[in-house]
Amino acid sequence: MIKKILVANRGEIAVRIIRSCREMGIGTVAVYSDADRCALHVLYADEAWHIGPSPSVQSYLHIDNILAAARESGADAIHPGYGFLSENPEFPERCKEAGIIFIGPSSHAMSTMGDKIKARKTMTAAGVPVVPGTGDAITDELEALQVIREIGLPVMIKASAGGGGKGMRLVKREEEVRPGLRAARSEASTAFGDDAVFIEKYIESPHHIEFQILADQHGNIVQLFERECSVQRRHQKIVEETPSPILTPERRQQMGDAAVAAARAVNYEGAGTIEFIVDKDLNYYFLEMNTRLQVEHPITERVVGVDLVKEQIHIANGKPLALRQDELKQQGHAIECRVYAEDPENQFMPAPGRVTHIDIPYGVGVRVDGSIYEGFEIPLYYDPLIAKLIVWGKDRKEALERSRRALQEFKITGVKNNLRFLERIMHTAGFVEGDYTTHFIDDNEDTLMQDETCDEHCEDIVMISALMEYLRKIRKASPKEMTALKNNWKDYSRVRSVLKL
Amino acid sequence: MIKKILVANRGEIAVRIIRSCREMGIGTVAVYSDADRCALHVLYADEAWHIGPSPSVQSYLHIDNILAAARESGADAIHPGYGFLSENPEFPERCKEAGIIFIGPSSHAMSTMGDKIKARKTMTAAGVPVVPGTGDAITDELEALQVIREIGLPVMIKASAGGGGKGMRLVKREEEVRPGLRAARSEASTAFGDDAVFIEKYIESPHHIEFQILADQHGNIVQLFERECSVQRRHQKIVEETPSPILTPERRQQMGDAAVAAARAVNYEGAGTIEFIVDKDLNYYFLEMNTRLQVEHPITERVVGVDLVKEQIHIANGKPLALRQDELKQQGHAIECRVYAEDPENQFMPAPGRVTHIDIPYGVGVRVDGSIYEGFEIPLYYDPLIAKLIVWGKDRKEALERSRRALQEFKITGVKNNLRFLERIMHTAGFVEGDYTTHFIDDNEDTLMQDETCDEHCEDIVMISALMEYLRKIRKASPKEMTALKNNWKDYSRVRSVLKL
Amino acid sequence: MSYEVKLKDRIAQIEVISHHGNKLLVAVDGREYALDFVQISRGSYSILHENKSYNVELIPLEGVKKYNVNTTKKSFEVEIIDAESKYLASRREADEEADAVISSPIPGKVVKLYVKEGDKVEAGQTLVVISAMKMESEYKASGAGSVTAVDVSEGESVDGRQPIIHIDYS
Amino acid sequence: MSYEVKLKDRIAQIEVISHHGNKLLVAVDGREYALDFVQISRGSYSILHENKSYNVELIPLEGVKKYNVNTTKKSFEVEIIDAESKYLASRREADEEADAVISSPIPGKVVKLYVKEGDKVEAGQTLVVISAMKMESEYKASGAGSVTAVDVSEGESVDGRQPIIHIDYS
Repeated sequence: MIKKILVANRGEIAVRIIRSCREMGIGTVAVYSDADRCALHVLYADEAWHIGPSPSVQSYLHIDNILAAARESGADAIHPGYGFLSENPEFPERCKEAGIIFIGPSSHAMSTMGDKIKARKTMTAAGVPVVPGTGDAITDELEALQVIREIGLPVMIKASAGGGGKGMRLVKREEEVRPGLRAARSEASTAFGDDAVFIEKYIESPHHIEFQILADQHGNIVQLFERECSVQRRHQKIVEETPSPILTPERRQQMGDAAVAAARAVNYEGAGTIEFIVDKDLNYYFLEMNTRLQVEHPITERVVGVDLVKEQIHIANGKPLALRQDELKQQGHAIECRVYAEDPENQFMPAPGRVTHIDIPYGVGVRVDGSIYEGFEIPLYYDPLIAKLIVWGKDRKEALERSRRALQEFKITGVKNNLRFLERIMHTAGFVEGDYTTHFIDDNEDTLMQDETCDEHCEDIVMISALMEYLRKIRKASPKEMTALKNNWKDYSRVRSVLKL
Repeated sequence: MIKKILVANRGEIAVRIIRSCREMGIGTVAVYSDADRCALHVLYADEAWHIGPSPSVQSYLHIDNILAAARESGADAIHPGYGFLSENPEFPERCKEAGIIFIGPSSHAMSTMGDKIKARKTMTAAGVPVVPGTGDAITDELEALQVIREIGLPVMIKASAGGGGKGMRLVKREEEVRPGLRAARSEASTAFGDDAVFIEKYIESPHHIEFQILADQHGNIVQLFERECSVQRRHQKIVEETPSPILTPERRQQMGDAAVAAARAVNYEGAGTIEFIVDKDLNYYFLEMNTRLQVEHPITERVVGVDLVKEQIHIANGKPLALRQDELKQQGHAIECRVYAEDPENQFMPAPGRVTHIDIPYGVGVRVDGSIYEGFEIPLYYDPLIAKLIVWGKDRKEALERSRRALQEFKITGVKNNLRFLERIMHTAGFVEGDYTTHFIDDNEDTLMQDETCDEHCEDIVMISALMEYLRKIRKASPKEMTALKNNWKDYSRVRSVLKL
Repeated sequence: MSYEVKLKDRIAQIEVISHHGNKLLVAVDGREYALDFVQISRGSYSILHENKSYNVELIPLEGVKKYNVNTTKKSFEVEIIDAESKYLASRREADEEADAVISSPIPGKVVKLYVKEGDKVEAGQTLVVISAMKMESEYKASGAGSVTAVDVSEGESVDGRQPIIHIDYS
Repeated sequence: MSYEVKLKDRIAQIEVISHHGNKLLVAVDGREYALDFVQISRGSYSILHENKSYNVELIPLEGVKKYNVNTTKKSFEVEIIDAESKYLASRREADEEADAVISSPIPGKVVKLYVKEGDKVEAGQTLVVISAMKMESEYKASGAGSVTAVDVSEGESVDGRQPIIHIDYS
């Protein structure tokens, strides 16, 4: 049985994992880089071990340093969280060599699912629908044209060696096929020295819906229903909810079964997520599997009533799953809002800095997972996710109303953040009606970037407050001198000198 | 439909009510006494109206002032919360006269349940079991002796006009009957000028278990299961949980039915609680009905998945209950810990004062309802309840483990409080095993008052920290002078003068 | 005594008529406000105006004259205009015509520096790349000019608004 | 330089051997501690000792020498003993023999005052009733003596530890 866990991560997920360990009576080891000496996970864990300089490659991605900390601290297991090393197939292997339990799937499951072509083939073999298209990379133009004809327009042409949008072409009309194909291949050749391409059916109004699964070491697998993750900005999820407003019970059942089949196909072990792309007619296609805990796992926890981190630990301990598929149910509705330290008014630029004040929402149906505190300096080296608001309601309407209330209470000052942007999402018609696709943010840019209103006296009161604060400070700096002052020009020189005290 | 609600209360319950109003889009009016100008409910509400000086009788109990605030603010309904005017039958009457909706039961239901003799008769007529004993006050000694013989020992003799323990006698043995009766009557006569007494069977190892009910204006009544409230100190509840660790499904059903019958007997409307006293053989007896929201209502909200304040408002709006008895279920387990500003090391004396710092627990399964913030001065005029921690787990074990974790995270500094005392309750065998009665606190005084332990270096580190803080402050006061100091005696005079700056 | 306070493009004249305990009477451009005005904690106030409850938080931006003011719904930048501000504003205007300073709005790290002191630059030319929280941003010259100073070197961390490169566009 | 620090009945000699950045080397009664010692916010420190993470919060009780120290599990009262403390401690001892001050440990309101200056009191006699948060507490004389001063009147609010009645028990 695991007695001490090293959490190879930082931020809110490290704190969240430590919480569950503490509830189970398991010792906790935090690791930290130079920039994170005062991070919450360091303060919160039983132990804290330094693993290197601030850049991730020298610390949170540095397997040797992490294993050394595990050995020296006597941790018998490592939880990778999400991001960083969580999907690196080398990490579970290295843990195994070191005799330390890796809380997650096997290296084999990770690498199979991490390779797009392998994953696609494995899923097809397991009977899980994949997006129609070429399984292998195509280097021959005629073959490519034939595939496109078979799939039917629109299609997406992607460089085989690619990434980051380079060598990608969307082709909607017949006359664009040849020029599009040639442009994509030439771009791919220039960028990656390889002109092989994939061709895939393009889904026009897609939903991004994922299923949570849990699999033990004894072949038992359950699915814990879906999460609707279509509110995205530049492929970055912002708001997630469960249940999805578009799924029918029948389709949920089919997709859940497909998710279990997908996990079984790679002998999966632990918690994992199968991502599907779903079109407006509820056709669904396997997109990828995330072989780790997801950022948005708490909405599943709330609606299904399960602590997923504890389940991960039980599985790693070799225990058989205590959950039975026919006993699992979705109770009510949950919405997660991701709070980022970023500036929505300036192209969502990341905004590190010192948090001066936080008002956190409380009360019925509200959970906050975060990693900041008053006085904390958000480092500039890592992801700008600083907190997650998870709200539950007996139905979608109540969850939405409660999210609005909670967001209104939620205030973070000192660093720019997207709280007001999230609040506007909760008021935007498409979201309110549950009628949105992955294009939601782009489609509603005008509404979402609108400025808040303030009642007729609000601006005056704001100016009065600023003046009173100014006068208070001036008075405090030197009460005697100030009361004698008569005009602004005299003020000036005296105030300056006084404030330098 | 109600558009604006005045909350005739303060503290955590006022804030909690405002939260649900806000989620429903209903305007909120706070009222406040002199001492509460900076209280959280004033900051949090849309509007705030002053209703008098700090003592409750001149403000929160002052019906005229509260109705005036309701009229002037244009509130169309009043929520009384708990305590203060919430069980005063005059208040709903006065609201009615003023044309303002009172969110709660009728004056009739309140006064029936507020009168012990009337309540007892009404319950007996409705077939709800009551504690064996005299229904009416007895003034004749022979009659009293006969009643005692019928009920059987042990019995409790209570002054009819009494309260606060005066004129109360517990009689366990035959030879104590006559002297006990005489002493009780003489004490009652001296204290209240009335020697009439009640005689009741004394329940030796009692549990205090209550049932939550909701009743609409159309005769529909549902019960939302029980709350076990046996962890009490001087009749003050400290920890509550649901489900009760001792009830069987059959007994739960019977008591739930009795609770519904009790509510029906007074044509109850709104949210209410039927309190039962339960002995070790699960015999249950009606104790009293609280005709309002209870402090501990959130554990029911969590386990049943209902927002009770919203239900109260729907009922006041004349809506039929949307909840159906056969669809209501208890999901998992919830525990509430009441956080008081009091000093457990000094006879639990109330401890008002300024809150300097708060660490509030977050994460999976944790809800906090509170009324304090950093810098808030807890006034000395009101109840010392400052926060409630409500924790949910998939079963009792997880709820208990999570409560421990949350209490460990929970820190309030600046005012004495019972957080560590609550933490010790969560580790005390009787509570851990779910085997406790209302005598729990008394029976476990030694364990509960034990001092925490600290590991071998802990005390040294504490002393080092204090010294470093001292040195930092000295240095800050005057860096130049200090560095030149060589010995303690010189320190002394200089430090003093510097610190006076 | 009357003060000038600036919010966006508006400059209001605010006069504090009386202030006893919580009771504050002020006039904003002649419109009177009787407020119940209480400090809750440092930089945070509770204000009751005609029984409406406002919570206002003030974060000093520069010294004591410029604040970021947060209300429940919205944030504002407010400046108290006194003699010093007026002088600085006029100086700033005069300076801005000829001299420009490149700075990052947020703290970050200098990834790449393309210019050094004395370099001639053209409009649109990339001068420096700053990385912050896994995102890189390029900063370009807004016109033709010459680099008069470079305050940082590659690999160095910079604060938000810290001057990085000075350019003379004249 | 070495300091005397008192926790409960223990007085420890603490020597700060070196302190550079976070790295603090100290000896407590000769036992060395190499700590990673960082201030998190005012009065709050994160301390790593042999990789164990301690969070310590300090609330000043009186001036700069006496603190309430909270760790995750337990609270302590700690005092730095310097010359002034020593002097005051010796004075306190001398005073306590003959003179006693009645005070309430918590803030409250004087409900009833049973004595006035010059009154003779007996052991166990109730002197004053203080009410705080709906609870009333009686304060009694610990022996026979006479009231030398009464600092408050009925209905008045008192702070915690504020002297209320002075009694000469000699």
